[in-house]
Amino acid sequence: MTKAKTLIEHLEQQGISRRGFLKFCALTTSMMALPPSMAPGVARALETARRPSLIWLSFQECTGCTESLTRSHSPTLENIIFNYLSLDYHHTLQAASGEAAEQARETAMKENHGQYLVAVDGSIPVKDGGVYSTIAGISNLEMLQQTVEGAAAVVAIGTCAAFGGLPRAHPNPTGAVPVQELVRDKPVVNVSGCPPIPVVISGVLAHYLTFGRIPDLDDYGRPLSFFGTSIHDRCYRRPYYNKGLFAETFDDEGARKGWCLYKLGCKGPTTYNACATVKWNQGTSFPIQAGHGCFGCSEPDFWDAGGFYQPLSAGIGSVGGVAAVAVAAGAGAGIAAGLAQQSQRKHAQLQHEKVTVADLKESES
Amino acid sequence: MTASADDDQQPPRFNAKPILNEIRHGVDRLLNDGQTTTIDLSRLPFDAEDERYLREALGDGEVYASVNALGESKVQETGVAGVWWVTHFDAAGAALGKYIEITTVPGILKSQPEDMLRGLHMLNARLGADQTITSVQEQQ
Amino acid sequence: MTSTEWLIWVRGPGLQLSLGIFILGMTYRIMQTYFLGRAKNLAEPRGSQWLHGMKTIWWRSFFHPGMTIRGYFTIISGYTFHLGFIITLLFLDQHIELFRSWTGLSWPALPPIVITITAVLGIAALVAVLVDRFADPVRYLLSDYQDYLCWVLTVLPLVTGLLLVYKMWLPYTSLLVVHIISFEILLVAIPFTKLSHVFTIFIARWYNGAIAGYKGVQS
Amino acid sequence: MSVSLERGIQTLKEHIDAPVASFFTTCVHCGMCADACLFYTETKDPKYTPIYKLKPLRRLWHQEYTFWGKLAAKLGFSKPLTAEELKEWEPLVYDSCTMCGRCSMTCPVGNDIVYMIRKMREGMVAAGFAPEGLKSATERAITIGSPMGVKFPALKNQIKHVEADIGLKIPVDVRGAEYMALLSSMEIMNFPEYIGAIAKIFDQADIRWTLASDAFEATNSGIQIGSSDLAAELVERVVAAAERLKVNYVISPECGHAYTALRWEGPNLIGRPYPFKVIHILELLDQLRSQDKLPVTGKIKERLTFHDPCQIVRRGGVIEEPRRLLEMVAEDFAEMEDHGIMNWCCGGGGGVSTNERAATLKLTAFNRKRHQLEALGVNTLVTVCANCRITLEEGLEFNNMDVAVLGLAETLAEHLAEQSPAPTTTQTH
Repeated sequence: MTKAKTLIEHLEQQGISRRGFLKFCALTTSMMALPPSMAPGVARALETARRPSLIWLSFQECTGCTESLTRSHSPTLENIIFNYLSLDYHHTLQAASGEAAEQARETAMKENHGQYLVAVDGSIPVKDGGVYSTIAGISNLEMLQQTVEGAAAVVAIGTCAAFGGLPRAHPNPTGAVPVQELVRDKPVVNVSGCPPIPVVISGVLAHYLTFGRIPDLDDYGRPLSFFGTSIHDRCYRRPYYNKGLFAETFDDEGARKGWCLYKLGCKGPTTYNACATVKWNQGTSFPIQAGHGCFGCSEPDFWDAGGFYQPLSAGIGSVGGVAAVAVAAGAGAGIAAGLAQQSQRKHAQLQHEKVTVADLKESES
Repeated sequence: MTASADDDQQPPRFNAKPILNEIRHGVDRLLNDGQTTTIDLSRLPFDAEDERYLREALGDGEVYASVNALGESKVQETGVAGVWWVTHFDAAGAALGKYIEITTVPGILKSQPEDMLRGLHMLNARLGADQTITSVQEQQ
Repeated sequence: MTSTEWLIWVRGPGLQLSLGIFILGMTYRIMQTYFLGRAKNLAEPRGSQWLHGMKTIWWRSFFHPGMTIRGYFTIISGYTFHLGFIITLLFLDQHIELFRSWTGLSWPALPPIVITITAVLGIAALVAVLVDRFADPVRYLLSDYQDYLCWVLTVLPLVTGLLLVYKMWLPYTSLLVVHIISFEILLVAIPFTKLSHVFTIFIARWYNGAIAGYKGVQS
Repeated sequence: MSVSLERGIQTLKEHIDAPVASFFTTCVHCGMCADACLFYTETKDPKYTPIYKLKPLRRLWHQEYTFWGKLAAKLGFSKPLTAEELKEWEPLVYDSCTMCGRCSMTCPVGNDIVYMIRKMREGMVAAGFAPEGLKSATERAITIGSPMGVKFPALKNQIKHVEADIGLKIPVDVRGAEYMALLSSMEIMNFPEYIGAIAKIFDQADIRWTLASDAFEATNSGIQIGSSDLAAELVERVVAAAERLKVNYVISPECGHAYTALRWEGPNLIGRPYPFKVIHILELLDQLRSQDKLPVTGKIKERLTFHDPCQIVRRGGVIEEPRRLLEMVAEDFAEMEDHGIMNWCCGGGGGVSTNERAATLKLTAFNRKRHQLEALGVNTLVTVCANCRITLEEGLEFNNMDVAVLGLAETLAEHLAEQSPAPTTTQTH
């Protein structure tokens, strides 16, 4: 079987009917979070879409993002997308290992120079010359720079790649940085989440595949179509929030009634992601529906943003020590200043020169 | 999980009703302008409770069809003629997408020219080469 | 800095810093005032300083005989603002969570719609007193930059809080940062401006009552 | 050292204490004190807002006693107090403030404004900014013994007249008397009836009392001008006389600020508690009333009202005594709307009546009392302060109002029921 040049060919080779293609287009449109009326346009674009090469780099990561993708529906739409993309390097998924693996990467880079996509999961340690993570003797930093050089665009998959994630959490011993801090001259799409929703990953890839460019992004470089609204705005428990009905513990009456989880630390209001609509596990549920607040995993620095079970409005860290020091210092300084001023007053009184009738006469005009 | 329905503190379903209203307008557009509408339910905060409400409101219609392309697709006309539930499944039977289509016949049910052509080729091959029919489409 | 980084800062070090300055400044101010001291009164007293001082702290909170329109306006707008501000501050769930994170104490909240009303009333009263500060020749003469500065510092947390609840103007995270910062600036400003009256009013009223009470007069 | 800005500032610093600091810290510039001040209500001029009269003192406090104020002053962001500023404020501090203390009663944050005016005047005197009238009155008080220049021979002369009038001897310099009475020169010159009145009442009640030839003057111009040094000198004279005559009580007369000076400021001015008690004549008369030693006969039929002298009532604490006494002789006693501790000043207290420059303003301020009297529609006004009385009479005359002003003690004396046998005959004069 010759390597399919377009998606249509690829689907035909797999014996998928035109009906199947239309279904695929409808679902892809849905996956890209575009309105259903755009499905015909998507179909037209996909008829002529080229088959891009994808190089997947895994750096300081836990493989959770790949897990998220591979553990999703099977055989899935995502799979079709991935089958269609020529996944030329992914050291977890590819059969080749060692030198052969690295060779595959270099070959893909050469053959598709300027046209291939790079997906990155994991952050990049840059401290001490990037010694904290290497693949085949090449530091992550160097491999990223090499690989990105001839790329058309970079997709940072997962919060580690997008914002630094767990490795970058305080105190960040490896000097981990996200992709966007290292790649300035190529378009970078951040698909954040720990892990990201699989359909969002494939949606972004589908968008590139369909339209040949990256989707519209928010201030954090995330595709607006998935990260445009907060969890809170789309949460089915939002009416309880508006009414001020909150679960106080995980097993109280409010929790059983499905009230808002704000007080249990839900970060929904400050978290932008598609969990509340797309949901997880084939649209079964998402954390809030399962009775647990949102962690805010798709936001920068979510590990350092206070306790997971601390409400958003609570302070981070204790204030007791600060308050005690402030009271002591304030009292000490205040008493000292007050007493000093009192003694100044008394001193002035001792120095006081009596007002006499002569003084009155003197000032008479 | 979702609260029980008899809970008096339960806020009104906030998605099912607007969707029902959208469907009403869609039917009106179809009747007057022949314009079709598709509502993608997977892009809305839409849960089982909403779906139950919507199914109850729309009822079941006369047509039920199952399509086997890239996994199964179920097409079910609702009690409101012209309003269809279209659900796409993958090969393992997991729902991939759920739509409400407001149209006379959902597109997925129509036979596609490309597929017909493939069928024609198959028939040509079976009946011998003496009188091969070449479709107009192919000539173009 | 991203808005999340800002949020972490204002909820963490920012809050600690502003609370620290507030407590330090206020303790300093109260202690300094108290230890400045006053001369012992050698005249034979006719009444108790303590008792009358405490009574004045209480009674000065109400209307007094012979009050004029200015007085009624001041008291009504003053109460509307102060109650609006305090109820909004103390009885919104989110705020109670803040106090709980500080002290471990919590108390029942009021429904968000009630808090919306108190916040709007608070803002309305502030607008009214600002207009009056310009319109009334007495207040206009007395006012200095601090009066206007304090007005801005006081209205900001209320306005940003309302915007936050109704999700207007800025994305939630940025607005939450602005809201918390506005509160922190207010905290820092209290000890060093006339806003310190939140505490020193008790000292001032007590002295007033004590001075008059010594002579047997309930002021 | 002569009077100067430096000396004024130094003096103000001596007087900035914890209450002053707490008051300035707490002021929110609400302006409610304006409505408590008759100089504002009768002129509607915002500069007469009580707290505004303290602006220079507030500046000094801010620059010297607050962290940021000190810093700003050091960095040159706020200019120091100038002599011009104090001079500009002189009329506000003296002409438009009777130290009545009504503002101190209404301030919602509890500022005792008049407490601070009193302190501000200390600095004004030391800086040389006090009204001429007050300065010359104080000079006379110190050098002659009375602000009106009344010397003992003049009093002796009046005593002779009174003695002839009432047929009783007025005791002078009686050692070991229980009470030493003081007078105000205004009483000596304008209302000598007072002397006769108390003589009659005391005689009937068997009170052993005396006047002191070297300390008969109760008024204290030092308090009005705001100089503790001069005020102390005047108080010392009274204390010396009381100690010399070994009396148990010194009676403060029907004079407002004399009571403040003697009763409340005196011990603090001289720096030691008195070996005697100061009692106001009204307190003493009320004691006699409660002991049935003040029998009266007949009542005034006419509707009358009572003018509360600020220093005796609001700033003095003698509130119910004059009312109980007045009820004895008045059939139709009606209170003005704002009375007692919320009364309105006559407009002449705190040295304003001695300050010729303030004469016009004083008459304008009197309108407040005029409205009060007109609202009540009375033709008789009783009061217990000679200075109030003079101010009221001036104001009434200026406004062509037909209202008689009476002193309470003399009114009581007029209604005194003759008791026989009078036990007073045993008293040696």
